[in-house]
Amino acid sequence: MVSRTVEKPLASWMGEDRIEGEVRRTLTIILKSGGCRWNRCRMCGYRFERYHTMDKNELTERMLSQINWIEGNYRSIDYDAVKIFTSGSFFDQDEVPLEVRDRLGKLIRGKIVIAESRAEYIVSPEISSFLDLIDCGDHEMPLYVAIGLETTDDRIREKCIDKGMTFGDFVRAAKTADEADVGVKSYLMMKPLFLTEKEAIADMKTSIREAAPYSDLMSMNLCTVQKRTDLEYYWKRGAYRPPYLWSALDVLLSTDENVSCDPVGGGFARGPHNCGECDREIKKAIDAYSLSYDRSLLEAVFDTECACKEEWRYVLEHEMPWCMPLTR
Amino acid sequence: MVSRTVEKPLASWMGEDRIEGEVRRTLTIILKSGGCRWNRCRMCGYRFERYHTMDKNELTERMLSQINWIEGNYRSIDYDAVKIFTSGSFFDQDEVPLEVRDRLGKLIRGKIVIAESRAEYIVSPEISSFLDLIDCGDHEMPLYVAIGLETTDDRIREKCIDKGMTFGDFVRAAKTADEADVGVKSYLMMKPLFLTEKEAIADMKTSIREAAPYSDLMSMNLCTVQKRTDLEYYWKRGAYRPPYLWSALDVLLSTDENVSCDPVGGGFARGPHNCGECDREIKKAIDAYSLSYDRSLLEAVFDTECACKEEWRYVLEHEMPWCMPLTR
Amino acid sequence: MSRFEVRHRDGLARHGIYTIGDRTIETPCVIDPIAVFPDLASRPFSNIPLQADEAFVKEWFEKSGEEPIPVHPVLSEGISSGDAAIISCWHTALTNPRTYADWVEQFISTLPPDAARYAPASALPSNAAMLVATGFDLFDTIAVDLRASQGLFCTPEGVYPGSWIDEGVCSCPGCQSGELREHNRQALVSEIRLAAALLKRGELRELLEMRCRSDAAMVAILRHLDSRKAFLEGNTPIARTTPFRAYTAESMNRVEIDRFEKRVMNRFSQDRWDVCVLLPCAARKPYSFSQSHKKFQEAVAGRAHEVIVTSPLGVVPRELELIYPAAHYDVPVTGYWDREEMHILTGYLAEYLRTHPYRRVISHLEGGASSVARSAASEAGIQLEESCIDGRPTSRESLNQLYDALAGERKRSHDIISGTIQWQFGETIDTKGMLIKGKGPEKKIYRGRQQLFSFDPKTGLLRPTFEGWSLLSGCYQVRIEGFVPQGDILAPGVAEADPAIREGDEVLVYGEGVRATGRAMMSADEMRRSSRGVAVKVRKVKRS
Amino acid sequence: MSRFEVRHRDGLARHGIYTIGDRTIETPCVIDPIAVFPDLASRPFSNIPLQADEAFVKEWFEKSGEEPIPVHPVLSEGISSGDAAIISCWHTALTNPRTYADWVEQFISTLPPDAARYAPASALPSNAAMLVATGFDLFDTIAVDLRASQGLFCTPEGVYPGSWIDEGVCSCPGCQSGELREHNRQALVSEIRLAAALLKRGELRELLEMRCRSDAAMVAILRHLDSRKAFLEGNTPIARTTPFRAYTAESMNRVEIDRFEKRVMNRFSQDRWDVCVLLPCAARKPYSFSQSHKKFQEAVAGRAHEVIVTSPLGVVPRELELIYPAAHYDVPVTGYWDREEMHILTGYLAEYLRTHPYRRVISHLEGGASSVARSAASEAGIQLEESCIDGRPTSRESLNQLYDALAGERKRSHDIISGTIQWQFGETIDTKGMLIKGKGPEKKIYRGRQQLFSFDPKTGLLRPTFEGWSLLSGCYQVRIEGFVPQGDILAPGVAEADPAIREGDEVLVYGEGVRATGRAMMSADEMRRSSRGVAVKVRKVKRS
Repeated sequence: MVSRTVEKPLASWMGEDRIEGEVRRTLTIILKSGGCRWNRCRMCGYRFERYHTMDKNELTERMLSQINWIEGNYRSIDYDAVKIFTSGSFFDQDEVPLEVRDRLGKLIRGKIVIAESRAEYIVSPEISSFLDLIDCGDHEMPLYVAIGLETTDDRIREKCIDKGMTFGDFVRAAKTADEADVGVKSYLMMKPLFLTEKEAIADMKTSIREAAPYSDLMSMNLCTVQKRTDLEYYWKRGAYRPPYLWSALDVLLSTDENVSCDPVGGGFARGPHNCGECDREIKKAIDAYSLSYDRSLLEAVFDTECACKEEWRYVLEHEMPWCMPLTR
Repeated sequence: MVSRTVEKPLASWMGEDRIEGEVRRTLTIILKSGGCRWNRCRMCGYRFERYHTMDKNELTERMLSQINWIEGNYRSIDYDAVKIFTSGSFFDQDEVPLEVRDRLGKLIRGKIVIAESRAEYIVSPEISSFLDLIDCGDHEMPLYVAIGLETTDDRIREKCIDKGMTFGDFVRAAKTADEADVGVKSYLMMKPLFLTEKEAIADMKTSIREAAPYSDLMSMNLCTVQKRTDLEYYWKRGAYRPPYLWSALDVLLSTDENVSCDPVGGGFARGPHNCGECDREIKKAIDAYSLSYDRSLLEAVFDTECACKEEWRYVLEHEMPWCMPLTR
Repeated sequence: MSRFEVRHRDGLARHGIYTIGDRTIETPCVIDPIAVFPDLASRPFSNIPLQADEAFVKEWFEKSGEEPIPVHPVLSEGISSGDAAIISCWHTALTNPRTYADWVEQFISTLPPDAARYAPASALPSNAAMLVATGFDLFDTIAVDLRASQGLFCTPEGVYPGSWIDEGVCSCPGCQSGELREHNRQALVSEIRLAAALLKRGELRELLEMRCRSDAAMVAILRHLDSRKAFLEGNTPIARTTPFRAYTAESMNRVEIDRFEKRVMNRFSQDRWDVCVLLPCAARKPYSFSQSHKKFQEAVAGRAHEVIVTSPLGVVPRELELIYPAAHYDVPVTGYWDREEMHILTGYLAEYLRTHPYRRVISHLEGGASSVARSAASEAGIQLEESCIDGRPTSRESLNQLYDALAGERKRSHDIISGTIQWQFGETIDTKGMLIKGKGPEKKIYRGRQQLFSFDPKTGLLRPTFEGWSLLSGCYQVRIEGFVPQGDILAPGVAEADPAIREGDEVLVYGEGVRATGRAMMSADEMRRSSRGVAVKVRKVKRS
Repeated sequence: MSRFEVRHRDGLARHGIYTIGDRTIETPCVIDPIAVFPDLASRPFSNIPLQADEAFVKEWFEKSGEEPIPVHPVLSEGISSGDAAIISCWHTALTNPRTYADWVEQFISTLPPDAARYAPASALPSNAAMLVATGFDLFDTIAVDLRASQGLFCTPEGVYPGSWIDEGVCSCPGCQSGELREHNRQALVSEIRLAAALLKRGELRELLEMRCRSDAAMVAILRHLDSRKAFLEGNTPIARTTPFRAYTAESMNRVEIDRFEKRVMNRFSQDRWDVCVLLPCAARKPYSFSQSHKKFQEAVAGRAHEVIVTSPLGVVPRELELIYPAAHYDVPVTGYWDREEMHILTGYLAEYLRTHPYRRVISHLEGGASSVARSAASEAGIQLEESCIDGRPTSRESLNQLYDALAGERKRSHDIISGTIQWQFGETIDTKGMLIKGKGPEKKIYRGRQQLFSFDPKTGLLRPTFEGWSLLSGCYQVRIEGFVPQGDILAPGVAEADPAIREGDEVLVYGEGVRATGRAMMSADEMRRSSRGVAVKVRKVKRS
């Protein structure tokens, strides 16, 4: 056995999220795990942040060590909710050994928990037993499974993301969760590879509409370019551009659904960006909107003219699958 | 003494000239002489065709040998008139020893003789004695002295030609000739160095008008670029352009005087030329005019449009002393 | 269904007529893509980046039955003659010079030559010459309109702030009315017309060597392309009638030079000459019309093979001085030969001396050319004599030295007929009894009363008569099948063509019971792969 | 009487305001010469060719009391500040590159800098950039009108048949109405405006390197001028804020490069470093912002002096990587270094190694740069170590090799303050205790609480405070006389100026009871010879 070094999660931080109509103090944890079993999504850079070729015992040991670190570093009273990411599926026991899941469940019992998983691991005994572990009756909906639906368009999901999942798979998983009194958080992906800006916007609008019936929470990720991904390969060669922040505003303003959005990397070349002049203000507005769902915050920045808005309008109208991306 | 090689004149040929209203068969002789004593004219390339550093005896010997050659090569009955050039002054004894002059005079006795000389050598005993030598009473005017007046403008003659002579000198010489019953042939030079095309034309028109009263015959030379001259130095560097043939036509058509003109080198880069398309026809017309003084010959070609006539008109209007020559 | 017929070529560039429906478009040209190709409006979710790998392309590439037909670097089949091929997202190719060159070679080698090529969203006034020069025919205003939306002002020199519309740097209708988009479009259209006008004159390369300076990537593209000699050689006319302006460092790498020298090395032989004199070039072309060469020829007096050492061409034997580009090139002269230049020229001369052994080699050179000769002689292991003793090849002293150096050598004359035939056709024929007649530009070659060849005064190449062709052993021939030519030979009529044939080559056409002389209007490869256009411009037809 | 004030300079080129009577002309500009200078209509028989010798000129040259005042290569006195000098027949200068360069040097060195220069009958769209770049201010339409009379169509690329007016290559009002003369004039005016716009950006050189390709003589003029380093150096700004695009072979010869390297050789010293590592350049500037240089710096870990070997600059010590043009240049990258390039760079590096002795020199280079280092080391008689073992300087293996090679060497840091001061002012000061503060682009240098300098983020040069100036021993100073500056220092107020001062240099102004810091707007030579224009843009004034 290797030496018992202290293991830390890949990342963890305190933040705020709007859940069930209230802004909650949230602990976000990104666990280093055995890794996503699918592991093929074109934009996913977490593929490399996993334990490699390790037996189950050792994996368990290391992940428990991460849980210990969390216990030692965050006080339970400081947060109301926990978001768990594993760069894969929290409910895949090959990725997160049962012992680890249970240990974490016990630690965060009484909190609202949002746990990320691919749809195929949302099966009844797994989620129910975890729900039981954490539920102490304080919350109407103590557990949410967070599923990366990305889009409701199977063709886009397959070509542009290579997700290995259909909308049907998602619907089935959502029903499973619903039947187990577990909430569903859907993650949508704004502008994966191979879409024009306009196609990406249309896809998000449709996806929000179609996913809403199966979702208790919805969040839209704005695509960012992570290292060593297919996406980065294309981006470096000028064949991909992250979405405009104007587009994100457009999508969020187009629906009555409450869709949260954290514009990670906003304003940087690898993240969603406009021209660099207006990015900061828009990012701030989206952040604020995600805690309040106050549309006027978005409207205010959307109505502010910036030189680049003309460019964005041009791109919307003239970028075609055969001539894209028009900008960088 | 050097060996008695047979000496030939620099050149000699049979041709036709209009003299005293008739077309005469003319023998032209260019003698190699002691050389022009002035020897500074900027366009003169004959400066190098002379006997160098030779004593008078030898010069006499050689020149007599040339006269012999002429005697042996042309039959007296084949020509009516003789034009003598020495690249200098036939009446300068340093250049053409008296013995040579006398010998030639005897040979061509009875012909009309035109002999080239700078004005300062047109002095009474010299020309009278030569006249006596050749005159056998057949002709009203058996002898003409041909003087390179070039222009009647002293300033132009000095700056542009460096002739070392004034119009006054010419007038004096012409009077001397007149008093000796010797005719005067004036040579004018169309477009020496440093004149715009327009200035050159104006200069010729004035010169014809002003020289006519002192001239029995007038001839206009169109400037050509001879080797190893000042003129060639400037021409090679783009600072000189020979006159347009259009300009020659313009001058000849502008006067009622009968001015002969032999467009030597016409149509070549070093000679008077237009664009290359129309040169041949104009040269032919000028040649024919010089034998007939039939203005309609000139008018016909002057009225023929050629693409380059527009260029010529532009040059006339816009070439200035501070931006010339505009063309090559 | 559409049609495309190429009318003029200049390297990879072409001018042609593209016909679709009742539209006739003279290329190269800016089109409104949706108007010309309505199907382009309805190809949703069809993006395949140029950079995608084969597996992805195989899985996701969508064929189209409508024009324009999409192609991809890993999938350029499926295009027929007359189609318009759309090279999607070509604008993303411009930033990677090496792959740009790869892809251009790929597309031009595999697409039917008589398919039009549409580069969407790519053309700017500053890169249009490059796009045209690399074989594209159809363009759009997307890139310039985008710049207008970004407030940018496009010129052939680059992209500048939109405020330039008020600087008076342009007087197009857009600038007059202050409309940026209109200016940008106008600038693009004008530039493409300029490229078209120059390609028709055979001067597109010269434009390219200017225009590529707006972008380091374009300079690199030019250099990468120039290194693909075999590819370019097949697509470059054998001769042009216009000057060959070698005014930049990149001019040294033009394939015309490489081809000229390769033929000097591999095709040309020095006949029975065993004494060689290396002479400097002259500004005047052909060299022998210059004052200096008249002096050299007087001093040599036919007692040595005259070989000119020159930049950028390298080695020009006297027999070949009329041939393109030897009689056509022009270079800036400062007296300085740079080291890259000297290295390339040394390579040519050393190779020449290796492939053309002489008993004596005399260098009558100075300066850079003299250094080149010394290095080349040493590379080739040859003893070099030198006759230019004062650094001035035309000085009396040097000319005397040259004259004396050749004392006792036998007089001969340069066999320009044999040399030209070797260079042009790669064959050696017996020229005994042949005479060159005619003093003007139209020289003809006779044996007895029979005319065998005439010189094309503009290119220096020979035009064989049928009798001339009979002296050559079957090279540069085009076989036609199934018809008797009434006029020019069209590409579909060509059954077979000597692969050596390039645009501009003299060729002999033969078919059942008929022969014809003429000039190739396209390369053998293009004849083989084209279904439209004139393949051979026929001069004379003979039924047999 | 007229007035001329230069507003912007770019090398020999200027943008200025010429005022005569009630006319105000922004130069460079096309004028109607007779309208602006009526006296020109009445100077009969006054032609003196440019090529005339001194004796002739002395005898026949006619002075003029009216503008423009004629000048001649052998007689360029007699011009006062504010005059317009007419360089008669300048159009005949364009065909002889060497004398063109001679005369340009002659005129620019002798005419008052604040006299306008009129080049009559010379300007075409294709040579206007060259005329502007060689210091001419006033032009006319004579040459283009002449071309129109000849039926020729002028463009910036050359002169073409008049039929091009129908080819759509231009959309100016002249082309729209089919008037050739109007087109030619418009094309000229546009080109001059373009040259003016680019000279204001400091990008005229890049235009020139494109435009000279229309004529072999212009290429030769550029090369001849580039060889006159001392003349050009005095007339070239010390820095620009725009990119330095080295996209042609001629870029290698730009005087900015020569000056940068001369200062590296003669002014810069490597401090106490005795181990040197030669590193490759990076596309990103400054180099240390690039991924590769981050890796190099990690491997070197402060144990060697980092010196970058790059084309076209040659040698860039790490301390100077921010200075123009080190942080500004861009080149086409193909991986091929040509032999002329390598020769020039080898010369620079060998000279550097001779003037900057190290105990160890380690080459962490590959390809052309590596060859340069080997040749330079051998020229300088230096033992070269090599740490790039696999041809990839950023490979793990090579970086490890480099890391290991420096085992045991002492850590130091690069003294960017001292290096920059040496390069900029040619002096070495004690920088002990100085600290660079500020993370953004506006870095400042303090000693204790006292600010001594700030970096100009756009040029990499230092701006001294009064305290900073007090550390320098009197260099780069401008003495004024007879007044107390209220704003900027005008040229007539300058009594004395350090001859080393170039446009853009930081200078200390001093006079009776007053000192000021500022930036030179013209060279010392121009300050001395000018009567108009801002000599120093003042930043701070201090009465004492």
